[in-house]
Amino acid sequence: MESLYLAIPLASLMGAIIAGFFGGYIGRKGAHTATILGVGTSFVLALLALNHHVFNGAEAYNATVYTWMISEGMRFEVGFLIDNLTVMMMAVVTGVSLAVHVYTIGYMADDEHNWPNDSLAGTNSYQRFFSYISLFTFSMLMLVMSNNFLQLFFGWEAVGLVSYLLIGFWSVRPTAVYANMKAFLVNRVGDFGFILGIAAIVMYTGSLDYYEVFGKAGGLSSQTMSIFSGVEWNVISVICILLFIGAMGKSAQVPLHVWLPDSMEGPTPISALIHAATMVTAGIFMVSRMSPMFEYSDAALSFVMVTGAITAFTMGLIGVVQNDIKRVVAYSTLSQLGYMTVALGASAYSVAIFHLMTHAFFKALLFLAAGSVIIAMHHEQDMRKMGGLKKYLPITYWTSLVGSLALIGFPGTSGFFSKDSIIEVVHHSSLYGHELAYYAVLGGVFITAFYSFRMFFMVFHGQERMDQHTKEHLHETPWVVTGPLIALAIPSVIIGAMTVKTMVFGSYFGNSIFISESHNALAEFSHGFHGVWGFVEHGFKGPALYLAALGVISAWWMYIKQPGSADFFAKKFSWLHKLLENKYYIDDFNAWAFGGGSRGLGDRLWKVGDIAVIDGFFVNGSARVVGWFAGVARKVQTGLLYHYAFAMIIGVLALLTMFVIL
Amino acid sequence: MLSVSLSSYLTLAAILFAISIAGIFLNRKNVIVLLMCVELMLLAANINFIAFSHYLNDSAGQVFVFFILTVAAAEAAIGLAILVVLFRNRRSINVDQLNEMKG
Amino acid sequence: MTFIDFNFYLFATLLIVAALGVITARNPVHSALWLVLSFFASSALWILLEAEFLAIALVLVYVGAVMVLFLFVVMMLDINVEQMRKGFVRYLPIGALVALVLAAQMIWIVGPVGPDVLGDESLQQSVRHAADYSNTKELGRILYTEYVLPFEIAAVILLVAIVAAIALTLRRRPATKYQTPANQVKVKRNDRLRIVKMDAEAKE
Amino acid sequence: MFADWPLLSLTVWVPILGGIAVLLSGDKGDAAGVRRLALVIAVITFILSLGLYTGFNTGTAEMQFVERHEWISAFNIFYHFGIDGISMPLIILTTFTTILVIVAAWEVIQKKPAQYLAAFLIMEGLMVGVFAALDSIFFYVFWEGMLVPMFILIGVWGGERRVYATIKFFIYTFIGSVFMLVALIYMYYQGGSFAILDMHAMKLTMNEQLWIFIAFLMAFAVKVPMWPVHTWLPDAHVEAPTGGSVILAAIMLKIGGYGFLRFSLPITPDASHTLDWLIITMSLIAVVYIGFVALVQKDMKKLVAYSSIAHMGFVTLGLFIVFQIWENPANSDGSGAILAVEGAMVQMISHGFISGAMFLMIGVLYDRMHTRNIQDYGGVVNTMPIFAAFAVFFSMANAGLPGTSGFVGEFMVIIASFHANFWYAFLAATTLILGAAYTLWMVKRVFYGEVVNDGVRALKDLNQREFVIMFTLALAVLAMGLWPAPVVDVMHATIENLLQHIAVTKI
Amino acid sequence: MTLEALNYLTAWPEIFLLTMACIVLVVDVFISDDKRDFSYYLSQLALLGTFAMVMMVQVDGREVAFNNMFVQDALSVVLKSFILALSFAAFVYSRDYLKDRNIFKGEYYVLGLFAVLGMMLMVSANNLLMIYLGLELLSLCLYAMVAFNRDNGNASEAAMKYFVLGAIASGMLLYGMSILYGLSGSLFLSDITVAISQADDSRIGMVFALVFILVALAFKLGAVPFHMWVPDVYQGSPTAVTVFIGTAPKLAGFAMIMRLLVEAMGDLQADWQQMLIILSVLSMATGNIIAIAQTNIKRMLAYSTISHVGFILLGILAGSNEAYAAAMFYTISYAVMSLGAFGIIMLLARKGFEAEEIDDFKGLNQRSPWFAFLMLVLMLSMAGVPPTVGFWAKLAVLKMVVQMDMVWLALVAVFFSIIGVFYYLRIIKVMYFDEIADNQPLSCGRDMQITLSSNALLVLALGLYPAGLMSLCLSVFA
Repeated sequence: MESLYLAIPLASLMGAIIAGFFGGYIGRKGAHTATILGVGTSFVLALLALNHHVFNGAEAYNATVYTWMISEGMRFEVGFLIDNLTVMMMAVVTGVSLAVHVYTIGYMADDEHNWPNDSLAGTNSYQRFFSYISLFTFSMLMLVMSNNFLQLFFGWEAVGLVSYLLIGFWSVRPTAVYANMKAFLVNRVGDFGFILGIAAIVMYTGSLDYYEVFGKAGGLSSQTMSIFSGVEWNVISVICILLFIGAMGKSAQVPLHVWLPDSMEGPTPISALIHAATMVTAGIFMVSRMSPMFEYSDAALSFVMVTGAITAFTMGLIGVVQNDIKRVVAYSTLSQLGYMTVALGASAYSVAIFHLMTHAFFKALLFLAAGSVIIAMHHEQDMRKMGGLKKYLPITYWTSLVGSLALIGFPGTSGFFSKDSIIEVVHHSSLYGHELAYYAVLGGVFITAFYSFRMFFMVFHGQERMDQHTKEHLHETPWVVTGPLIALAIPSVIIGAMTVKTMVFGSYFGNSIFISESHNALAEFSHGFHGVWGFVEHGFKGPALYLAALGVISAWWMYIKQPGSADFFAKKFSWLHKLLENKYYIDDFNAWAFGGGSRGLGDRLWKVGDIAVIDGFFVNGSARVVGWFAGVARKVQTGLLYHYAFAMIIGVLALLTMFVIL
Repeated sequence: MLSVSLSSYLTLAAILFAISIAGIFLNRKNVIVLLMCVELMLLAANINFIAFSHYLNDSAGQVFVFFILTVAAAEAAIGLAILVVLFRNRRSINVDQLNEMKG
Repeated sequence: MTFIDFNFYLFATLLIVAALGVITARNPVHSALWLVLSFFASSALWILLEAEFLAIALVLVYVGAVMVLFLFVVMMLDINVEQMRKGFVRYLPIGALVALVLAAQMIWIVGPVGPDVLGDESLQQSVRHAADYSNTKELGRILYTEYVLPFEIAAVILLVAIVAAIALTLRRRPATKYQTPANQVKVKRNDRLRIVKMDAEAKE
Repeated sequence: MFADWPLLSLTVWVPILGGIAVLLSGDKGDAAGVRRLALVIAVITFILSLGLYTGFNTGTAEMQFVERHEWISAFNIFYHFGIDGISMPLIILTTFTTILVIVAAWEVIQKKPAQYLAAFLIMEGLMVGVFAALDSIFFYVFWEGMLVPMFILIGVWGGERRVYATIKFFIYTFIGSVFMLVALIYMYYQGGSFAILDMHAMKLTMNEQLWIFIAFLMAFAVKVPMWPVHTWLPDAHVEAPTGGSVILAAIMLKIGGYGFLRFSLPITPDASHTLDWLIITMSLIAVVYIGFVALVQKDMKKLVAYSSIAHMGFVTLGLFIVFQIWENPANSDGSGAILAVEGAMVQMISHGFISGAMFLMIGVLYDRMHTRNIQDYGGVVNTMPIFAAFAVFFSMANAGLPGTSGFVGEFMVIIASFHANFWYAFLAATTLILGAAYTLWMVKRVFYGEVVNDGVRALKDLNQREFVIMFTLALAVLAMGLWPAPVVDVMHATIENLLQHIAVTKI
Repeated sequence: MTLEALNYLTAWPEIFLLTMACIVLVVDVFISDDKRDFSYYLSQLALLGTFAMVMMVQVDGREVAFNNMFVQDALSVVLKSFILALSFAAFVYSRDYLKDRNIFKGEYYVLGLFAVLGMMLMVSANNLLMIYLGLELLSLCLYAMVAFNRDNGNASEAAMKYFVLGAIASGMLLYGMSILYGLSGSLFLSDITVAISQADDSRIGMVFALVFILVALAFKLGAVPFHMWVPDVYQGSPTAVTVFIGTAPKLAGFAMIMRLLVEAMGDLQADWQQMLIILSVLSMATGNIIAIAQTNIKRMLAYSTISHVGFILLGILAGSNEAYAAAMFYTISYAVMSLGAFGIIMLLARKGFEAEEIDDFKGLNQRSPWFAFLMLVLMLSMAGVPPTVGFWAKLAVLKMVVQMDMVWLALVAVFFSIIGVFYYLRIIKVMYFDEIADNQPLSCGRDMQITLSSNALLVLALGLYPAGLMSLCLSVFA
């Protein structure tokens, strides 16, 4: 199996290399063939691995690929840890990636229009794009397959890099290049915490290997460290919170969420691949992977849960006022990531992963559907200029509907199972902050339903608000676009029902996830589980379903029945509307405080510190003093004989006085 | 008054030396007077030598003075030659104006 | 006070006065003359110290040759006497102060007060030579034996002085016309005289 | 085949004599021939230096390839070469970089190419000498001698304010080093030998150590450069020709770090211990303060120069944090010290590649546009896509992206500094953000966006020569990032030995 | 007394030189201006011959001659050979210079040869009188040489200043010598040594004498505050004379210090050490600082000389045999460097153009890379940058200072040498970085090119392998 595991990421990497370095030679066809072959291979092999572990019940595989370096007896390695958690992630990553690859063929077909005429950067952009997404797949695989923190960090940053490249793919667009830098920097803030977390792990366990570290995690929970003098912190809490800060960056939790909406500047396949299905889930995955550590720290879990809750609720609210189709989906993603995080906080790692998986399908579906709409609309993304697209884009319409229903948790869809599980689990949690989380996720349900169907109605129903030219050219998108839509629609509906039993309540994750006895929310929830059908039934008893229905109806009322009412409410609650439209002013604050602040500080330090004080005062100043002194001292040399003689006499006198008289 | 001894001569020489020093400093106009002051200074040294020579009963001091006189004569010759050259170039031997080069 | 003491104080005073005259005289010619006086005074003092040869030499060489040279140059160069004293008064205080401090320090060391640097017995007593002692002979003896090398060098120094003085001051002016006696002597009649025969003018 | 050769001498003298040969072949004749000659010499030197690697025994901390001859017996000064795991990688870095620099100058330098190339070759030899010398005065000779070619390089082939910059460079470094000289002499009289290894073994009182340490600090801190004696670096870099900047950043700065390792720590361990707070503070200021300063630079070279200062802050941090690592009560087993020092070393080598690459990149642009102002650029990716790809790669490396060499050292030092104090690691780790911020912001302004002016529009992408340089460096950066073990392995024994040595007080 | 008793053979080189000088003097009178080269060659021959003879002198320890007036020892042999070599080079450099200015006259060489003789006598002096005479012989020649360009006002001004101040200095020297003579009862250095070692009451008198003698020594070397003549003389003299004054006489001055301070007054070391510290620090400070403000390169080099003298004094004041060797090493290497530097100035000068301003060096690298390189080496050497001999000189001296536990003094020294670096760098800057200002091609004879090149390369070669010269210096004091 070892070479098979190795082949999974390398197949993608090969594709990336071929398309990237030789894109010019092999042409578009060659590039997409190569990458799709590569990712396809990865996918197939990942499925084999899935089969091997899940169905054949193989032992977890933990081995080193190569030793990166050894220092101070500590091994820095690259290695794989393959267990049920991993294989599932691998399958999801490669699967979604494969779909996106195929979809990209259509989406990027006329990419040259996105570039200025004479731009050389546009010449092989198609191939480059394929290279990037394959590279991304590779990075993500390295991340999830890692058996140690070093490699985790590698993958962690590598996906950040590729995300940077992809968001800024259309590098001539100022917004895109702003967004990609922002994305990278915000991610770096997260990584900042992450690397400190790793450093703490190294210090307290002397190892980077997961198993070794996990083995010592219990011991760490009794140790304390002092960060601010006098205040003792629990080591494991510090480590977990630091690691989670990394997750906040990648998984876009408040306040490090700001990059995700902007990342929609990238081509849509990217939004689907990275910012819905894979990269953003890295944080979720990581926390799940680290469950043996998080479980020892209630403080960290509370922190996780509260962060998730805030994200889920507040980000959903912003989605309500967005008009850009992709941004709505993006905020929805943020909100859903919040849900997953809440689940993590409630120690329901399996639920989080479960939601991650279902979300991967339906969110990819929604993104691709949005992309399909965008293609059809000739890259128009403003929903206010759409409407009534149902009759032009039937396949997109139906698949979108499926996706939206899954998102809001329509009973029976995959979203339903995962989301309801989260709500239930939070309900059972007893951690500090669980009440807040519970109400946040419940409120989130209504909001989700509202903005999802607001989008749905605005796009597919109601008046046709597009211009004449666009309307004449409207038609369904080609099969490479719709194919993946359909392909994703099916699991969006059924995968939840299929897997909920094993993943959430079963022992699917086995040893890969560890839940402490004291965190029994999931266990309690499991007691009430009586099969899939019972779960659906149970759904009707909870408030969530009704909240969702209410949301859909509100959206219908406001955007179909009474199209003017939205504006009315916007005016009525203008402060709220404004707050939401400005995304709570967080971007503005960041731009002012961090962007402007650091530039201002840098400027001040440079001009005052370097130029004025160090250079001006000390360096040039002392040079000037010496020069001035030289100018003065040379005046002593008057050129007059009697002064010269006088100097000599004074010299004699001084020496006499000093050595003879005194 | 004290009776004359070696230190009387030495004191005299010292006074002479100091006077010549003052002369060098005070004379701001004429280079020739500077040369004369130098002669005075040499005279002071000569007095010392001869006084010591006498009190030591050793002729070496006198020999030294002999050579000093010789050298001083040569020195005067060269000094005056330079003075003449200087005067030809500058039309002046004013010490005050001898400051083309300075700083 | 012995005769010698009296003479010492007399000539010492004279010497100091003359020295002061040198540095204060308004006219360089006067300075030179004051200098001559101081040489005379010290020459007298040297005789008191039984350095007769040098005393004579001082007068002969210095007064006779060097000072004449000085005077010669002073007079050759046309010097504006009016300006001579400028600045003298202004700098007198500081000059006098420095000189006084210097003199005080020097006298403190070598003079009768202060540390006894001449403590050596042998230096306390003036040694008088016998009447037939010839200072000149004695000097001559060691000068040509013991001090032969310095003597040679002194000769070289004088040579250098000659060479230098000539090199610096001797100039051949291209515009000047010289007589060359040798040529003058060599001249034959034919070189200078041409006899031209002319016909007598026709009479009218 | 190299086993019996005096490899170190050859590595020092081949380039120096070669440089003289290049110089003598003159600027009047055939420029192409001169360039070829210089390249051949550089390559031969590189091959010779590879012999140092292949023949190196990683298992020992002893000096290897030792050559010791009487030189100035009156002063007890020896012609004494030898290398260990600290100096060997730096030597290879030097010889490697010189090749690149010579290639980079190929048709760019039209003004007196022979003098230019000769200066580099001579400098190469001198720098190798610095790393290889085991007699402190011998070391000093190389150390100072190195300034001269650099002084000339900046002054002759530099930019507008070259005179100010180069004199500042020279005097700054000179000030630092003369005090070191006095310290060396002092130690000679205490220990009777100028040999560095003898100095290591010498007993010194605390007071002596403090003074010696300060003298060394002045020399090495200027060279590194540490805040607040760093201001010569931006000026020197900005004005230097590309090759000069590359050598300056890639190698000369390392000499400061090397000096700390070779002199300060082992000779004055107790003073290093007592004053480590000072160095650590200065290093952290370098990381944070300079990070901010770099952010606002308008000149690309200045920006990279400042980023070099920040990166070198990691080196000094790593070197001097060991004492606090050992003493941190929370770090009971005292681990992390080796990691810190090795991290510093790795950071030095990696920075050699990356900063070299960054300066070469700027050189590529400068050769075409004759400006280094960021605002004169924009949308370069549209006209130079291949170049832009390299640029983004090296920028990422500069920002410490895992998988590039830039990551390794930073990672090690951050982890190690956590062993000393959380806040050290915290401040050091800000480079993750600041480093990315200033580098990427520059990339954004220079490379991305629409073509902003006709100058950019007329740009031609990399030619073959430039491509080869960039590619080689990229390979090196990547290789070291993906597999740093070969670099780290050679220094284990030496650094462990060093740390054992400095753990023992000398008083 | 017989001739043999004088042991005059020991002084063969001096006798030969004197003879040759007289021959040149006479021959020169009888040749016409266009054959003046003959005097030049004859003078050089004299120097070479003397050099060869000095080399042939077999010194086993110490040999005295002329009734103990004259001593030939290792110190004298080494210093004499360097004095001769330096003078030889100075003569080579000056020929074209003098010709261009129509002062190519035999007197220059005659005076030069006599000056060399004076120096050799100073070096070999074993008696206060000999020191005085040697010094005067040297000084008188130099006074005349400074004024040699008779039509130059600055030259005669410089000569006048030099003369007056020099006369004051020798007056002081004589005063000091007279006291010393009186207190020790003899003019012989060895007797004085004994007298001082036995002095008790009169010790303070000896120190009193020491002050006056030291002033004269300091004057001769140009140590602050007795340095005032140096800049004016260096600037005002024809460069051909500056190069002469700036080199060999330093060695003679060093010898004078060795003879007087070390040999004769070694027991007063505690006193003169303190005095020298003051002079040395003042010299280094004044020299280096004022040099920065100069625009005339000769004047700048004059101040640089003053600062170097500070360093030489550092070596002497350290007061051990090794330290004297270091000081001697410094003096010799300084003389060699300074010889080269003035040589380059003369190389640049031509008819009607003095190349005295620093700006005249602009763009020298473009005009002549080779000579620019040589000047670079010389300037670096003066600045004390390895691998040039200047560095080893500084190192040697600093070592000694540190050895006698005066680290602070070493720090002061290096501090001022940092300031010094600045103005040497300025020359390099002007040569290499500035645009060419004066486009005239450089022209000079092959002999000068070769001598100048080997002069500068010697600085470099000694920098690479100083051991030989160093052990030579050490052997002198061993």
